[in-house]
Amino acid sequence: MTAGILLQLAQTLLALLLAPLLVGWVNQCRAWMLGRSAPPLLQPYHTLRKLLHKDVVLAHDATSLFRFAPHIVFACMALAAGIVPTLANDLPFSPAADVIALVGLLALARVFLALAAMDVGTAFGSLGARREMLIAFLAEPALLMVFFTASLISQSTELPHIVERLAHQEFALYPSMAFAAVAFWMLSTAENARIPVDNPTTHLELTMIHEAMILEYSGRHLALIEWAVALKLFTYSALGIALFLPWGIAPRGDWAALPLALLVLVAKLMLGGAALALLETLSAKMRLFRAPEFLGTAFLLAVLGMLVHFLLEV
Amino acid sequence: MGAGRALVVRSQCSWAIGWVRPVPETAPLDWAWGVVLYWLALAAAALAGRRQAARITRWILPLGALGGLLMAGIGATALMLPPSAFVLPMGLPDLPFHLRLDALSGFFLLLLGVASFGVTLHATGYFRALAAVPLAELALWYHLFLAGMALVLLADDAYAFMVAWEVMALASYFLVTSDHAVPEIRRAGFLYLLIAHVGAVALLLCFGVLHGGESGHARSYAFDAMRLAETTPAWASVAFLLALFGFGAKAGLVPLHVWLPEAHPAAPSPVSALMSGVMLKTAIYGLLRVTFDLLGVTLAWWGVLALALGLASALYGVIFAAVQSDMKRLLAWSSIENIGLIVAGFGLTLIFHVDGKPMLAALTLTALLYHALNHALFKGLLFIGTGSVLHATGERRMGRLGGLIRTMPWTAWLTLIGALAIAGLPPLNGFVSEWLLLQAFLLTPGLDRPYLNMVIPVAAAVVVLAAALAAYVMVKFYGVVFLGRPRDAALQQAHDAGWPERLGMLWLAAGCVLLGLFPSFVVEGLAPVTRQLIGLALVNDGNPLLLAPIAAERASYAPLLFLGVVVTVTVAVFFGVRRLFHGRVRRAAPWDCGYPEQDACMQDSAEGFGQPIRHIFSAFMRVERHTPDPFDRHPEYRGDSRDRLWLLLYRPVGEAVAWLSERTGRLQHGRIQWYLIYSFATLIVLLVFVTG
Amino acid sequence: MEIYWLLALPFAGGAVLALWGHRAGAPEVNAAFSLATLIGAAALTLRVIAHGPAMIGGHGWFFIDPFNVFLVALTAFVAFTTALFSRPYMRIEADHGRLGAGRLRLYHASYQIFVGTMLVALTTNNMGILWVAMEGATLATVLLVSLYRTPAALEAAWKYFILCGVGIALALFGTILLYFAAEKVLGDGGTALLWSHLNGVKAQLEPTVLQLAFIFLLVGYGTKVGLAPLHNWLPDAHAEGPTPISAVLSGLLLNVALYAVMRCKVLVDGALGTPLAGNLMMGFGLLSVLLAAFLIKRQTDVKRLFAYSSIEHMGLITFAFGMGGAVANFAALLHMTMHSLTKSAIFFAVGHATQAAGTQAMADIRGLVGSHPTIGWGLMLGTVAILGMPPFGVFASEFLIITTTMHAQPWATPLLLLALGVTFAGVFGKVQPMVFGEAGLPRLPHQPALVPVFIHLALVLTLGLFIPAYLADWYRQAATLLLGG
Amino acid sequence: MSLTYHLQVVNLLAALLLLIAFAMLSQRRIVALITLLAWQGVALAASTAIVAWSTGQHHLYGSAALTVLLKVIVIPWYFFRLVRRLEMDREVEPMINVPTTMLIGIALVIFAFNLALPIAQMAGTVTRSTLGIALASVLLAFLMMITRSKAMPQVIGFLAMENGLFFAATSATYGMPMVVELGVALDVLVALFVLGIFFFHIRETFDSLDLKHMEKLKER
Repeated sequence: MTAGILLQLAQTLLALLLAPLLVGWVNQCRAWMLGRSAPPLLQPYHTLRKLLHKDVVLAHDATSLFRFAPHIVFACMALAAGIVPTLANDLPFSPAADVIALVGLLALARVFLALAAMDVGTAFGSLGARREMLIAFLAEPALLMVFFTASLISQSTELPHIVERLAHQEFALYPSMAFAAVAFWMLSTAENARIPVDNPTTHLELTMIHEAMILEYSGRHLALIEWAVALKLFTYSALGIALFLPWGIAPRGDWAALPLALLVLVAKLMLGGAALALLETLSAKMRLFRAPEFLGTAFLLAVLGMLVHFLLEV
Repeated sequence: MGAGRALVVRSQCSWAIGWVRPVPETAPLDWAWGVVLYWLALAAAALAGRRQAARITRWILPLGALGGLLMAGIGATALMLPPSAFVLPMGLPDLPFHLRLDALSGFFLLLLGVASFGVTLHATGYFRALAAVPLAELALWYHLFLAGMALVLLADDAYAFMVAWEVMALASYFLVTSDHAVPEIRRAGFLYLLIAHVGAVALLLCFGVLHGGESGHARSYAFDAMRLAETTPAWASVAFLLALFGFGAKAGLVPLHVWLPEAHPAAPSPVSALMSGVMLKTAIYGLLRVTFDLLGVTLAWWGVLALALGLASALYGVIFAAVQSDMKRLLAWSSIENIGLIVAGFGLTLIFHVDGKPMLAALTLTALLYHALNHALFKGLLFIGTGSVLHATGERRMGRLGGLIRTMPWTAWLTLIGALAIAGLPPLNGFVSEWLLLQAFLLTPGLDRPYLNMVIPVAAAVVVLAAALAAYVMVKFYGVVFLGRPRDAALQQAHDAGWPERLGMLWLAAGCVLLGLFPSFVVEGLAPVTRQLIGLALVNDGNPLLLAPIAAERASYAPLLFLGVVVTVTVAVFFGVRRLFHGRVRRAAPWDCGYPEQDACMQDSAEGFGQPIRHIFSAFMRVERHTPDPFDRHPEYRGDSRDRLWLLLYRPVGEAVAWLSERTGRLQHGRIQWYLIYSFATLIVLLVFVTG
Repeated sequence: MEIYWLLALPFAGGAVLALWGHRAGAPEVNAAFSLATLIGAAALTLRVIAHGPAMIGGHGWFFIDPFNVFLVALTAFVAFTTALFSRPYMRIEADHGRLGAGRLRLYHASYQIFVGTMLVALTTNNMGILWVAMEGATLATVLLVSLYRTPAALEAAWKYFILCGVGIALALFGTILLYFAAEKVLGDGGTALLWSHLNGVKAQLEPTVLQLAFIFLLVGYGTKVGLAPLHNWLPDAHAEGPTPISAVLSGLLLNVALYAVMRCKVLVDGALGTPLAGNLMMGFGLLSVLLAAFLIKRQTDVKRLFAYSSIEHMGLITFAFGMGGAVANFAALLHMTMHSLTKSAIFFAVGHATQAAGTQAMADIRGLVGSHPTIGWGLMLGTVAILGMPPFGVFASEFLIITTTMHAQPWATPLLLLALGVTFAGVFGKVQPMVFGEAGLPRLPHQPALVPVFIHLALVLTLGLFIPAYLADWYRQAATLLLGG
Repeated sequence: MSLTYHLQVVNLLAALLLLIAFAMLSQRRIVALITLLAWQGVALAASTAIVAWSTGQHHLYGSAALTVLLKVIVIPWYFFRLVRRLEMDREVEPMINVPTTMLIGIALVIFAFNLALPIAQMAGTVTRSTLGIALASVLLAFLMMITRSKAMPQVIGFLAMENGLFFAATSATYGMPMVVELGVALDVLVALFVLGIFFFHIRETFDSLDLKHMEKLKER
């Protein structure tokens, strides 16, 4: 048990530490592909440190809700990252929240961020909040459909058990998961404010979604949010890995497999990041009202995946 | 009551639960009936003390609240005990009032008690502003309303049920129209009462079909007789459809929902809270009672129908909630959504039940009961929260509010809990019931009906969509009303709610949190109800802190652990950062990309926030825009989203009736000769008819 | 011999009031006589409860059984409360200058006589006398309907007179046919028209004659019941006459006419042994309910509105009687009681409301609860009651009627419910704005008499929740009696 | 076999009654209508008396006398007076298409006879076919009331109806019990009285007895 808890903490810490690195890696890949000179790999860490050192500049009528929100968001993301199996498969925290609760958890973070964005009462803040919630209510069902496909296959909504089933029991190819994978990719770009739905590096307020929400943040608050964003990207990547290429995650109590699992994880993350960057460079950001269609497609793909499961795999 | 005790009817009731236990001497039923009488007495007292406003707010309403608390206790105990029943020497000669209190009624009594306690506490503060006479009338109808709802839950024969049902409708109608100087409110009240009455007629028919014993004899309208009567599937279906119509009309099920967004905003906020939180649930109670208790048979397609209607209501309600610009109207529409979710759960329960999957049926039933309770709490909380806002600002249009979190922190923070809960966010109660419901949806592959297997998980997607939209709605509601900068200078003077109102909100908010954190206990508590209706109860394996309805490795949720981690990390980060770095804070004007002189009007208005939804779901609604032209002195944008169903379903009926009455009116054109011809013709026709 | 007191008192009262004229206190005398009548009726009622049905008078000219004794009690009671109500009402009318002294004399005198004729009609055992009394009731009220002497009032009274006169003439023909059939069995002379005798030998009566007779009787008395399509006099008479008269017309006279029809129905059923009479009554009842429901929607005059509601309820009762059967008859009798109590209460409230507004146009009656709370609530609760909302007693009877219909005549259920729904929408949608809304009506010169309103409503409410055992037995006996038992 | 004579006479009178009914149906002038009403009364009284004499139903003499008093003397006199007082003498009212009315009337008579036939078969009284005639005259009077557009003729039609009923009562059933007869007579009397008052009111309100003024109350 204690070992389990240690492992749990280790994984969470790993997530916390790796997350900015992942962002850095993605940015670097993008820069390469765009033929620009890449920022250093550790740039995100520098940014965080800088922000943490800076003073917080609060708007006059920002309330305590505004000040608490970043911490809550960060905590939610930490927990989310904690309950997704990255290295090993037995996570004492994971009973706290199955995939549905995980979706709830992400929603909780999102709602707090949106509320905080509306708190100061600026035009862009509420604009960002509105758009964020718009994306969210379209992405959430799709995400859940993906999870449902997985849990219909594995007869469980517990991530460890899903991984258990997919990775370590009899090997089978699930066509349904292919659909799910595409859907998951689409919606995770949306959820993580990546191109084509949103542009993390934009400076044009009217096109912002995520950035518009956090315009008023500065100093450590901004740092926490940035970190949380990185964590979110990491969590989604980990989720993708756990659902679609779970091989290599160490099974219960198999300590020897851990180092290998770590290597495999890093490799997968690098691949995933590169792929993300590639797709981002290949596609252009779409108009906001194309986003619903985009996510609708994702949703349909997920549902299709489920139906395929019923047709071919039951 | 003593008279009632004389004829206690017991044994034939205990069959409903699998086992027979000796009944303690004063059954909770006596107490429940006592509370009903107590509420009636309070109503009379309010009428008597018509002239002293102070007496009513200081004594009668708090006493009423106390009754609510008592009722909650009674309901809780009734959950444990086997059913008890007695017959009152009232009602029709052949059909005296039968009262019965079993687990099902017990649970809903609990719901009624818990919600009404908090709401009534709030009302004591909320009604202070009123003048004496309307206050007395309000108090009168208010307690009649409470008594009526309680009696609906206790009634055990068709006549008593109908009487209680209509008393409830009537009292709530008078509460809705209490501010009847406003024409819209009168219209709302009329629409409400009309639909309620039509629904009641349907229920009457339903009971008429369900009658047991020899046909037409009044005695056979006691529920016990109905339980014993066997109905053919065809008639049972008729009865079920009638019940679905009747109770659906009360619950605001699409397409019978039109009265709800009109009536709830019209009523005083505590009343809206009761109507939305409790009265709608009496309809759910009725559905469960008729379907699982009175009807002998159940058919699968009923479940499918209920599921479809429920999902439709859920989606329809939440979409319209998202485009509202009046905060109480928004909450009303969200009630339609929640009722939709509950009814969807009901349909799923039916499907499982018919399919012989009692375990899953129990799970779904638990989920829907849980959600009913949750909705009573958070919707009550939100409504009284808006009540306090209304109290402080006199404004219902969200476009005129904003930034209230600064001037009325109590209301704001307590309402935040309600908003998060109704948005279905962990670790609050709204999430638990939706979680259970989704689990149930995920288990449908167990069914041996290929179509349902495929369709129902997709239906789950609709549930999720509704839940996600609910989050959208709540962000809109909370953000526009409480956050941001006040859109109106007058809001700076808004005072926070008084203590009674705060207590009321605290009570309900606490309920939201506790029900969210200790789900396993709630599930245990609901066991008797599911056992009564399904014959099986949900067993929660694993430790009480972990909610694992089916099996721990199948699905589990531990809100305490969840909350623990989140809180620890939050606190740790909060202090950690301060320790490692610093806690300096500077205040400045909002940055907002350096755009100069932005004022409060540039924040998203309610319409603005709803715009994407209106854009996406424009098919459902007819939008009436009022856009300013360049030369407007006071340019203003208004976007009104009208309900298409109204135009499609209700207006034609009205026109048909008008046409018919116009036709019949022509018969009577004042010429006495014609009248004589009528009688003459009648005579001749009859003579021919008889002799020929 | 309460019966003689009972019958003598109103006529005596009529004479006294005719002499008393417009001296001060005429209303009080009127009320006093009504009270005395009520006491007489109560005594009679107690006697019947004690000793059961009774044949009274030489050759049993009067016959008291549960069926008519409860109507007697009801009639005397409502007559009394109406007299109470008409006290301030008529004073206010006089103040408004709508009525002169002479008219008040006429009003009071013929009010008593009207009550008297109704009591005779109820208690007599002789079908001929029954006819005479019905005609007398018409004649007594014709001049009351035209009391205001406005063109509209005259027109209404004229229609009332002619249509009911013709109707009643047809009823006479029916009576003659009845006698024609009866004298073959009972031999000619006095006894051949005595209901009790006829009831004894009804099986031997000649069917072909009896069914002819019933047609005439039904069309004749049915005109006074206000069954569609013979109802056309009813709304006019109710709307144009003084409100107390509207109250007694729809509260009592319609009941009495229906009573006459039922007496005939019993005989005819016995003679024919076919459900003919019942079917005819169901047809008329259903037609009236539907027609009234759809006409209600287009009313602009408040008293007309409730006149149509009376037609609707009479149709409902007729339908229930037509269905027959113990429960249906029970329900119909109960509904008779409830309707006359509720409807008269409503007319009391309406009367004062129209006086306050100075018009009967519903568009001009606004916000009663604001300006006259008691009137407003009286009207609102009365309306709610008459629309069959629990816990008021009207619901009790409608519950029984509808549930019985579902089993006895399922085909009729949707029609009935449609009518009830349309009526609900029509009536309530029109009453609500009268009762609610901005207050703005002037005060009344005299304290309005609302005790009657609330007595009636309280009774209706109580009966909705609790029907005393003896009353129930009473109804049951009457019901079985109507079954021909 | 004297009965046959009486029978024939009664039948003759019955036929006369029917004839008068038809005459009324076609008559335009009010004065003439009143005269016809009076003659109808005469015929009625005569038949009643004959039935009384032939069957020894003595109380029928009373009703015969009553008839003479009321329907031959009082009512016509009263109506003539009214006509004079209200100057309706010369008023010639528009009649709706006499021939059609007559045709309808004939149809009614046939209908009435057929209706009364089965009953006449079993009639134990001397007067068999009279019931049909009575019914016919009632229906004809009804028809007349329908076709007239003035108050006075309508009332006359009403009284003609009463006559028909009375004839039915006397000839078909040897009269109702005396009490009833008295009651009926009383009612008729009161009705007349009421009518008188009415006519004056109507007259002074609408200054004519034309019913077309009285079509205001309707569903609009």
